[in-house]
Formats: sequence, C-alpha cells, structure tokens
Amino acid sequence: MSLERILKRAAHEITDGQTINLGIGVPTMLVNYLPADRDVMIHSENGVLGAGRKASVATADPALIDAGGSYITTRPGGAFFDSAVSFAMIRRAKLDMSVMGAFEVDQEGNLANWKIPGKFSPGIGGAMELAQKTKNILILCTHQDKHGNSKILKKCTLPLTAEKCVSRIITDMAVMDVTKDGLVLKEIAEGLTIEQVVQATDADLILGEEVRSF
Amino acid sequence: MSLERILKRAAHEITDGQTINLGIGVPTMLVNYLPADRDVMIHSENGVLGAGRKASVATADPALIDAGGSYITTRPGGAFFDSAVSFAMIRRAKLDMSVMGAFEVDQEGNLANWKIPGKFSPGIGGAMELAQKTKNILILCTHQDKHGNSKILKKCTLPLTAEKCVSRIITDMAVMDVTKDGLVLKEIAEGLTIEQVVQATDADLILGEEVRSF
Amino acid sequence: MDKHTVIEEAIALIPNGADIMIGGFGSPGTPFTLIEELLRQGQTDLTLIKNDANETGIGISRLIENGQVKKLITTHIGLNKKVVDLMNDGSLEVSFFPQGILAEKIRTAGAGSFGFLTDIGLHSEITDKKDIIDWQGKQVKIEPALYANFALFHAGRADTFGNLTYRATAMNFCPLMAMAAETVIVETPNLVTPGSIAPETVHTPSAFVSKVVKIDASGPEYDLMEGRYEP
Amino acid sequence: MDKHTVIEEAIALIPNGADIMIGGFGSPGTPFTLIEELLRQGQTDLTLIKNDANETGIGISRLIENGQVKKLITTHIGLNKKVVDLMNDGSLEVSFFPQGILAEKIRTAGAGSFGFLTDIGLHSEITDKKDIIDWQGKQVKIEPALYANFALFHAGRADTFGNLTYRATAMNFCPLMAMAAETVIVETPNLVTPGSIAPETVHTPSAFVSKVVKIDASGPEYDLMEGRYEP
Repeated sequence: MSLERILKRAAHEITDGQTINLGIGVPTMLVNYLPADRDVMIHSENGVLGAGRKASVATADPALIDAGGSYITTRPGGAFFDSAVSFAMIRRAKLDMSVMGAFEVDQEGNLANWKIPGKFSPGIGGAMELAQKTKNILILCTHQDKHGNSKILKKCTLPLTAEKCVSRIITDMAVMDVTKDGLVLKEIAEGLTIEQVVQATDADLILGEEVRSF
Repeated sequence: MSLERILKRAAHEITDGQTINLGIGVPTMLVNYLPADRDVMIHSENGVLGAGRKASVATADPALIDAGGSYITTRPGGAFFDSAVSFAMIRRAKLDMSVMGAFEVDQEGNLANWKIPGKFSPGIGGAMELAQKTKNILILCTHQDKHGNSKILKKCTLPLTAEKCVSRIITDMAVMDVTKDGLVLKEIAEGLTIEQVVQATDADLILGEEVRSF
Repeated sequence: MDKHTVIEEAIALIPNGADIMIGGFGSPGTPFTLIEELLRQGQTDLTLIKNDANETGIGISRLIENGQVKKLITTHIGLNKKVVDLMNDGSLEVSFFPQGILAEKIRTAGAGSFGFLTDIGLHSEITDKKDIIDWQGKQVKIEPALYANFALFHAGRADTFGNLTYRATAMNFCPLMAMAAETVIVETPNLVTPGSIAPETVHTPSAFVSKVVKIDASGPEYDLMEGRYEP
Repeated sequence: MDKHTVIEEAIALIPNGADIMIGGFGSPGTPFTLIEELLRQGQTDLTLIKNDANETGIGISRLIENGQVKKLITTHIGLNKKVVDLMNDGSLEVSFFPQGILAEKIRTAGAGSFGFLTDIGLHSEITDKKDIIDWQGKQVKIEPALYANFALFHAGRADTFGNLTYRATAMNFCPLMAMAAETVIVETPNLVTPGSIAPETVHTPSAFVSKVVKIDASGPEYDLMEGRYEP
C-alpha cells in the first residue's frame, strides 16, 4: 500500500522527453505506473536506452534484461551499447533524472544506499556514478525503517553513495525537496497531518509555502 | 626502378596470417606486390581491418578510404571501427608488423620519419604509436637521399618518431637487420658489391655470415 | 587467421593462478559452456573479473563454489547469497569497484593506457588517499588500468577470424574485455564464415580475439530464468 | 526527443569563439553541408578539432581560408599545402597530437574522465616534462581529456531521436566526438523514423546527440575525388 502510494506519486515526476535511469527494486516498478503514452527514454546501466515494461514469457528474450535481471521489452528508437558507453552516458550527465532507493538520506541531500557495514555489502554497482553525476536524483523510500526509525536524517550515518546529490524525496508520508536552505516539506500523504510527518522525521523540515496532500 | 626493387623484396616479408599496417606512401603500394592468395589482414589506422587493393572507379565507395586518402577495397572478414579502437589495436600490439618509410634510421633502430624542423612538419599522424608499439617495424626507404647522403645513420639527427623500434630495413641497396650487436647487413642488391654498400652507408654495418643478393 | 578451435584445447591454455575476465552482466554474455569446461579441467587459484557473481549454482558461481577461485574483482554480487556468504566468512577475497569504473579500468587497459583520472567516489571510503593527486588546480583520483591474462565470454555470432557481434544486453563488458586481455576465448552458438558479418556491424574486430569455440547453447543457462518475466 | 531541426537553427547555436570538434578522417565523416552553413553564417575566432584539415578548398579548409579559425587542434595536415602555409606564416595556430592520442583525449572527455596515463612519445619532443609523473615505479605522461562546446559530423543514417550509424571509414572520430562535446549537431542524408535502426546496430546512441539535420549530399564533396582510385 505504502509502496503503491510512493509509486503513484513518483509517476508524476516523469515527463515527456526525459531520459531517466530507474534503480534496481522499487524504482524499476515505476515503469508500470507511467501512462502508456508517456514518451520517455529509460536507461538501464547494463547497456540499454529505451527500456520498456517487463517482458512476458512470450516476449522475453534471454539476452535482454535490465540491471536488476528482469527480462524487459524495448521501445522503438532504443539502442544497446557496452558498459563503458553506458557509464560514459551517466558520467557525461546525459540522463535527466535517476530514481533510486535509499537506506538513509539527509537534509543536505547526502545519500546512503549501497552499504550497511557488517550487515549488507553486496557491492557498489552503478549507484555511485548515477548519484554523483545525474542532474536530478529522485529518492523513493519508505519514510521509516521497519523499526520505526526515520530514514530522513539530519546527517547520514552510513557510508555515502554520493554527497549532496539528492533533489527530491518521495516517501509513503511526504514529498520533500533538498534546497540550499534545507529540506522543504512540499506535500504530505492524504490522511496525515504536518505534525505527524514532522514527528516521524529526524531531519529538520522547512514548511513550504503551501503543503499539499498527495 | 629502385622503388620497385624495394617493394618486390619487401613483399617477401609478408607471410600468411599476418596482421599488418602499411604506412602512407611507398608502404601502401606493397599491396600490389603481394601474391593474390597471400592471406593477410591489412590494418589502416582510419578504422579498417581487412583493407585490399585500391578500388577502381567502378568499385570505389566515397566513404571507404585508407589512411592516405585512396579509395580501397576490403576483403571478406574485415571490420570497420572508430579511431579510438583503431589505436587501441595498435597500442595493444595486435599488429604483427608495421611497414613505414623513413627520413633517417640508425644502427640502434631509432627512427625519424615525421618531421624535418623548419622544412616539413605536417604533423604526427599515426606514426608515433605505430613505431612505438608494433612488434616488428619494417622500414622501406631509398638508401640515400637525393643529394647522395646516407639515410642509414650511426645516429639519427632529426626528431625521433620512436626509439629503438626498427627490426629490419629494406632499401634499394640492401637489407639490414637491427640486432643487439648493431646493424647487420643481410642482403645486397643484385649488381652491387658489399664494398659499394658499405661505402654508401653512414652506419657501421656488421657483415652477416652470408650476404646474399636480392 | 582461422581461430576456430575445440573447447578442450582453448581452455587448456589457462594455467592455475590465471587472471580471467569473464563477460556477462548477469546471464547475458556469460560463457556458461567455457566455464563448464574450466570446471571440468579444474584450474585453481584463479582471479576472476566479472561484473557480478552470476547466481548461486550457475556461471562463475560454480567455479567459486568449487573452490577454484582465489579472488573476485567485481561490482555487485547482491543476487548471489552463497558468494556473499563465502566473502563474509573469508573464504573468498572480493574486491569491489563502481560499475562504470570497473568497465573503464578494463577499457583503459584495452586502449593500452596505464590509468585514468576520475572524481567518482573521490571523497568516499572506496578511495585510498594515496591515489589522489593535485592536478590542474583540483583533486583527482588515479584509477589504474586493469589487465588480465585471459578473457572468456559469449558472442551471439562470430566468424572464424574472430569478428564478433553481441545480442541485446549480452554486449556489456565483452568488447572491453576483448581489448584488455592477452588471450581472448569466445564461445558462440553461431559460427559463420568470414564475410558473413557486414564489416559495419562488427562489434569486436577479429584482431582482439584469440580463439573461437562453437557451442550448442541448448542448456537451461541459455534459456529464460523463471520469475524474471511478467506472469 | 525529436531532434530533427533545420540547418540554419542548428548552426546558429554556435557563437563566435566556440570550440568545435569536426568529424571526418579526410572526407568520409566530414559534415560538408554543416560547414557550408557555418561559412555562410560567418562565426569567427573558432577553435577546430579535427584529425586533418581536409584538402585545400573543401571542408574545414574553407573555414580556415576564410579567416574564421583561430586555432586548429589536429594530427596531420600533410594533404593541405594551403593550411601548412598558413601555419608556417603564423596566421593559424596549429597544435598537433599523435592520432591515437587525439582520439583517446576526445574519448576520455566523452567518458567523463579528466585524463589518462600513457607512454606514447614520452621521451620525444612532443612531451613537456611537466606532464610526466612518477607512478608505480615508472614514468608516465598525463594526457588531459579534450572537451569541446560543439561537435559537427556526418552520419550515414540517423533516426529523429539521434541514433546514428556510420558508413565504412566515415566512422573515425565521430562517435568519440559525440560523447565529448556539449552540443552535438549531425548531418545525414538518410533520416529515418525511430525504430528503423536495429538497436544492436546503433553506433552512437541518441543520448549523445543534440540536433539532427537532413541534408542532400549531392554535392561533389560527397562524391569520389579524382586520382584516388586505380585507373
């Protein structure tokens, strides 16, 4: 439910003409929430521009996967390329937006999503380059972890993926923008009060001029 | 005449299965001296593996030239690639031999063929990388310049293309090998005596066990 | 120029202790048949360089599980719990790089250069301060080229000279590894005569390929994996 | 995502003083029609980056002869006596690099790196001692990446998104320049709809292309040049 709320809201961030990368996991699911006529170019770091929805058994090709290992379709006007070219595209900032998950994100826009020392360290993958080099980083995550601790922090505690890289955060409770003044609360989930969101958030939240519901 | 002698002799250096680069000018003409069934892969640094003879008006394609600007044909099993890949091939020593011209070459195998200060400096082209990185460098040049000065020197005087890179030199007068002991005279042109060749050469020539005619 | 050979001879070129680049991002591009032969011949103390560790029970995971691998240089092994466990219990040495940096290290070796200057992860824990230099008024990291003795990967099509094309996302690291390794062994289900591949469509030119092995590719590793498609 | 535009608007993006990479090794890949429009619009103080200077009277030689070019970064201009003369009399600044080094400098920019380490020409007159560092027990030269504001080149085929393929040796520097320049303007005689180019055969993916201009390519520059073929 909370996942669906995040994805539905996030779908509005994707506009016609954009080139975007969707991170493994929740961000990848965003494809299914986009209107069928949304004219976007989805980049997958294993070497695809123009990724589409997941393929069915009938349409799946064993040689065509996304970075998460799912069989995908492609749209007309797509291209395949090697991993060096794929990351050249990333480092040269040819992507308009990267959508990523987070373990922690803080009010300065620092992002931690690759390692939990002693517990989870499967490697870096493409996250570091995507986070450091994409113009806009959109974070999708639950507002709190399963123990009820805020993932939206004053200061990240885990090893960073990249410094000051995040533009916007969409959680099941709120939409927040990283600005030079700090983290601005833009929207709150329907049924919640601003106080409840502030309460559930470790970071200092600046209240936007108008805080709408989503 | 002297050119033809050089090219005819040089054609024997090319054996089946080799991958070779032929420098602009005289070396390129070597293609026409190879037996039709000589199974070689000719590299041209503008992005061809599998170059063949010059094309005729009927077969020429405006988009298919060699590094010297001539329209060429290609053999089955060739490939086109960009300039970075072309020079990756050179720097990774995937060529068995480069055939080049020379202004000067010396008994240590130093080569000068890109610049004559104050007189000729059209640029470096691919010569420096070919000379520095190819396993075997075969030099084709006239033994003396038009003023009768030896091009085969004790020590090069012009800016070097690469140091100690030359394996073998074929001139209109002689075939010489660069060895760790010095420059060894292997063959002399028919009609010449060893004395005549030595006389015409600035470099110290070591006489090979058997000096044959070619 | 004919590089077509039998699999036993091609893999027998690999000694114990070799550094081997293995193509493939996940399954596409992974040379499952060459790996099977390496498993059969049993070379040990190998250092493998691959984007990932495949998944438990397939691909290079089999070599790791079989104890033939001393070290893995990779970018992400999250889809292979078994290999994560072997790393955590210290029986497998694992070295991680950001994905594009691993690709670029290999490509830099392939270009015959020694290293490149980058700012990726410059101030993160992946950067050793000794690799940072002051250059043109800023700090940059020197990332060394990554060479290997061997590269093994899968090509959708190959001619007997070794001109290769890749299918869809099976390209990934393969063309880079072809340039970077000394000896390059390629498996393909479609071995064709020279001239069958249009020169403009060649992804890896023959000069970078040492041996081509024709394979069957009828095994389940080459087929769809369950649960990875829309039901 | 539609990058198809008219030539006047595409070239009008270029200001005086711009750095412009121009594709082409000799004629193939050279954007003769885009160059013609640049000549017509008359931008000045340009720095051009191209493998060569074309030949007297065609391609970038026309821009140089017309006084629009301040500096040329190149590798070999031996086929253009006029430009050699302009260099020798001091009216054109020319900077030379070895061919593969020029390609690699551009490609390094295209990969988002700052430079690379090489030994090409290390002890020759092309190397300034200040660019040499001691690294891992040896001397290497730091070769900086070469970026540019614009890249202009010719593609044999393009779709309206900017996916490109090149014909034969017209590829040369074009895919590298597409990656390295901020704004990439491509001319093509064959403009097709997205989906017409098989994704596995794309040489330059659309993400690297800014503008695509459809041209006629019926001029003599696009045809065979006399004396360059066997009689």
